[in-house]
Amino acid sequence: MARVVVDVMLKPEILDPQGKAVAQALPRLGFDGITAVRQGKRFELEVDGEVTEERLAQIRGAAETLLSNPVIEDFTVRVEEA
Amino acid sequence: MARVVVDVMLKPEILDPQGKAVAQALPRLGFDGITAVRQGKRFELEVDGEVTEERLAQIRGAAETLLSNPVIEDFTVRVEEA
Amino acid sequence: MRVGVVTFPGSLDDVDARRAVAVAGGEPMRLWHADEDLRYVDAVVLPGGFSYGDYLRAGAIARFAPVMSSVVQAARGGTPVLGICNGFQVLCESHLLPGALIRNDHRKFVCRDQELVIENSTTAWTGGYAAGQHLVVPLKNGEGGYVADDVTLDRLEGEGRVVARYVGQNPNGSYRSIAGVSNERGNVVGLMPHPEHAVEELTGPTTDGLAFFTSVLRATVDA
Amino acid sequence: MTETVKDAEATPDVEQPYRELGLKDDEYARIRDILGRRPTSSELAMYSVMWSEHCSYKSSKVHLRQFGEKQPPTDALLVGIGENAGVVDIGQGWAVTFKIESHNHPSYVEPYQGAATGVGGIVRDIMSMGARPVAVMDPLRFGPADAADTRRVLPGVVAGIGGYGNCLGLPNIGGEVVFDPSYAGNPLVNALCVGAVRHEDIKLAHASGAGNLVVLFGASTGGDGIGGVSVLASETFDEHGPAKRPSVQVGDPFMEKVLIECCLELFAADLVVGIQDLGGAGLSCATSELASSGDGGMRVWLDRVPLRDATLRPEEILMSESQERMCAVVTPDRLDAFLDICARWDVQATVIGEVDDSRRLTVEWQGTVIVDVPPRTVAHEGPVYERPLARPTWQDALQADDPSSLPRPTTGEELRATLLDLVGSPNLADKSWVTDQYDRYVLGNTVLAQPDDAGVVRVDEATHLGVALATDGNGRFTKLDPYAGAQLALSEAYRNVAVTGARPLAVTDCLNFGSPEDPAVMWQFAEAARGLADACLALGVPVTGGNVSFYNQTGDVAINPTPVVGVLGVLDDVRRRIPMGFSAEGEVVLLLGATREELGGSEWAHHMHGHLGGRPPAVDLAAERELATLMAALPGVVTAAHDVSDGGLAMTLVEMALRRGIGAAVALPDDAFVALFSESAARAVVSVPSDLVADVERLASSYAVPLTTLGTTGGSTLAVDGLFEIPLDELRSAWQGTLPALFG
Ligand SMILES: Nc1ncnc2c1ncn2[C@@H]1O[C@H](COP(=O)(O)OP(=O)(O)O)[C@@H](O)[C@H]1O
Ligand SMILES: [Mg+2]
Repeated sequence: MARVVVDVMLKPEILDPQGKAVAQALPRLGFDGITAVRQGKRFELEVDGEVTEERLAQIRGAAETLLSNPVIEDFTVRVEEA
Repeated sequence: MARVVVDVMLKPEILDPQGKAVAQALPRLGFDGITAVRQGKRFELEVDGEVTEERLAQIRGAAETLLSNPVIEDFTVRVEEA
Repeated sequence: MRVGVVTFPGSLDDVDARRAVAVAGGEPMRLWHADEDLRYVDAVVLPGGFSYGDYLRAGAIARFAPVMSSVVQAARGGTPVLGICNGFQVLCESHLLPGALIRNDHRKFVCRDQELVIENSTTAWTGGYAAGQHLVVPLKNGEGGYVADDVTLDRLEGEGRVVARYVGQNPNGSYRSIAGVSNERGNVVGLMPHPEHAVEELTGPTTDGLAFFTSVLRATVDA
Repeated sequence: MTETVKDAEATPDVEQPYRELGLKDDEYARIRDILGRRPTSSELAMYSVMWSEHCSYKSSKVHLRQFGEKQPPTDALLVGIGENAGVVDIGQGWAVTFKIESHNHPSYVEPYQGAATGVGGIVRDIMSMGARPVAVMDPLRFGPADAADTRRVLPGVVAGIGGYGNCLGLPNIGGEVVFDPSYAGNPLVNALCVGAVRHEDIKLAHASGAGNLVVLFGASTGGDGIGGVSVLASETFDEHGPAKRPSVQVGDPFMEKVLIECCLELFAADLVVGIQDLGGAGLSCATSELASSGDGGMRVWLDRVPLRDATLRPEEILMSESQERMCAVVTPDRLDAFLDICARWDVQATVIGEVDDSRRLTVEWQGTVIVDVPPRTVAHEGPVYERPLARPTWQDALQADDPSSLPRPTTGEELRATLLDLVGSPNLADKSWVTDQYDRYVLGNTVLAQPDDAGVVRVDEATHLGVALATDGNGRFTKLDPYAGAQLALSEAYRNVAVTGARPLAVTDCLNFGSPEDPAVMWQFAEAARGLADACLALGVPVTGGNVSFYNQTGDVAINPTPVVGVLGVLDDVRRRIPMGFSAEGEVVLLLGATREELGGSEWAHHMHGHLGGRPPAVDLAAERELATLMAALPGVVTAAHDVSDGGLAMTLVEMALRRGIGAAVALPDDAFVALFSESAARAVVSVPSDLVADVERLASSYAVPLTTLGTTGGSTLAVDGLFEIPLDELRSAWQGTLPALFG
């Protein structure tokens, strides 16, 4: 069993209302010094058996078609140590 | 400028409808070998200046009170290399 | 009888909640999120909507509004507080009520006329109903799945703090079909469905929701 | 370096990328002519977006003029075509403003955000009239229900409309969901908003009074959607999908909700002289239109515009279509009060310019002048084309191919099976899968919404004054006969409003067509516009505004021409509205109107035979008008009324019975098939307590409306005498099962 993590974030040029809401709330709660916040999605995929290159390529395919929307989002895929 | 990443995931015992939906969709799209999926949130915080221990403690505080709901979620905080 | 209705940025059903209070015979008062002043109200409604867009988690940001510190204090002192939908989410985030509300299990927003059963008719907001009474009121939410750990759920059931339950198909994946819960004292109630949309024959599916508002008027008179 | 007017004067021969920006050679020459020099890059950006088809209506203008020329005599119109939205007097000092717009192409590229920002845009249009938005509607059209791309597009569009509209707190009170192969690769996402305003509070987009300030408020300006709407809307998709995937606008409904409340407080405190929303063409449009409609000129300091992305160039700032922004003209002595209200709502507001009497629009950037133009030439004096028209070569053959030779069900068993099949067909099936994702209760004034014929909202709680709205369109009818098809769309929307007991008052329309450069499409457009204008005159309902969407096609194949028509009516007392469902047993069921054998373009021919040919049902505007007049006399007499349209009488009866689970037994004239499935216009079914039947008969004959007694309500089946009987449960599961099975 291994875990693959896919992080999906809005492209930098795309408006991120969620991150904006958090960024505006932080100073109100007394948390200063944070200049910007982006909010994205994190997927944890449990993989049966070994994470081969082939499997990773498959997961990249899934990240591109299902987990992210390439029109507005970028993603990264990485294997996480158990 | 440094970046701190806060990952927030639903606790394992809480139903994750979004993760479940992804897990069910994957095989339909021909992606096999993934046994479970959890979907959470990823926050990227841009920090002004250096990430001191104090600042990190502050961010942990924000993660605990604002960015996550401890009743249903766990979080991790880490500094990301630029 | 003055019932305060809080408006957060993004509150939507505040107008309806005020109307429901008026239809029930009470005096609705506007409360503003940025004021700590509760204007000597006898009860508080946190209305439905999408406070701060609900972008982070429903209710997560509203919980920190200045008005909420006064609401929490008043609630602890026994003032009746009803959180409807987004208001329920705010109450959970504020830890006035246990548990949390998550994304509907089918991942879609749902708006429908929902059948409920009132399980506890002794709270400040349900005194006008009979235990076991069935109602139909609108339900509309995207994050309405009530969740809590088993210990909490068992305790809620054991203490009679499940105020209302969904009848028939569970509309949002709420654990044990829970539609509403109360605090121990019964003055704070959180409810996912919208009784304020069922107070007029003309605009609601029924008038079954009215008794929530008449109940609290009676409860505060009796108190 | 940013190009200044001086630079442009000094370098007259620089090659400019006007073609890439969509300008034709002669259009570019005209700009040079207007300015007496070549444009700066910022001027070129402004002219190119403002002269695009989307913003300038250059191909449609000559046809749209008819809506004004043939406008019926009316005293209901307070503000007519040309403003952000028309305003209609509904009495008692109240007015309503309503408008429909398309967001077709963006919704194909990114269904959720495309549809969401479509709702956001039309809501801001309504706000810019000074009105409080009170409801939205969403006429939608998709490719075949079972096509893979429809499964991609439809759920996203629906979630986007719900996600944005629900978050704004605007009840969704109606719309349409239509499937047809012609929309594969080019869905139609139209959105309508209606707002209410007191007469004295109506606002206009005029910048007047030299020295007044121009305030930009709402969201920051970003790089998303630059050229989005305007360039996209003029783009044709080929069969491989969008030709390019331009950056998509992401909506922030929370920002818009706060902006609505903020605007309403500004209006209430009387702090704005003029106001304009920012939609397609962003600041280029807002500044040039405000200045052009005002009595002077305007000076803009573009570098004061708050940016989300500091790297944006002035050309981009002028073209950005970032959402959730408004522009107001404010007198200097009211500025502080204006800014205070914005601060209370946490809305960023910045003075970006001032009104002057120069009759020019000048834009400055870091102390230099980068735009210096006569504003009218940008906003109102764009190119106008008389595009060539040609009746398609296939039109005659299409009309000749009528459905008379299609095999028809004859026995009771066959008719029963046909009915069940149609009830579950995607176009006629229950739309709850869609409408359950929309909040129809918020604001507490919704009197009727889905599945009723029209949405009805209460405008004034004290007097029970309210409005009814319906939208309709039929691309198949319009393909068979564009003139008649547009009239049938109007007839149906008008009838849907009338059957609630409301008095139809005014019209908005969204004309969805293929490429205006195709003479066949242009002919369809011209015919439809002429048909609509003629019918509005005949029915006495003026067009108050609308929208044209061209280039709806995949490759060379245009969509079915689809004029979508919205009709607004008034109910002096919404408590007297007539709902659509049978509400009591033992009532008499009557059919109003005449049935002919009219199956061309029908749902039966489409669903059962995949056939499109022949002629659409005959238009009978006099009969529509008489039916509406009769309906207005029926509140308090009939207990239910439902119009007859798609799927014919059969579908009307099924919907009336399923609404509250009260069945009916009816007897039909000789040709039961025609009686059940013909789609003749100007018809409705009503249900009447038996002691009031004579009243209805008397009224019907006085208005010359044909009346047929069909049977009585009651029981748990729909029974057609001597032919078949279907349990309501069976009808219900056929009706409800289809969309969930397709979309989950
Ligand atoms: N996309 C939609 N959004 C909101 N309501 C819709 C939508 N599609 C259909 N409806 C509603 O469902 C009902 C049935 O639609 P339809 O059969 O098209 O009505 P009609 O034939 O009377 O025009 C109507 O109340 C209509 O407003
Ligand atoms: Mg209808």
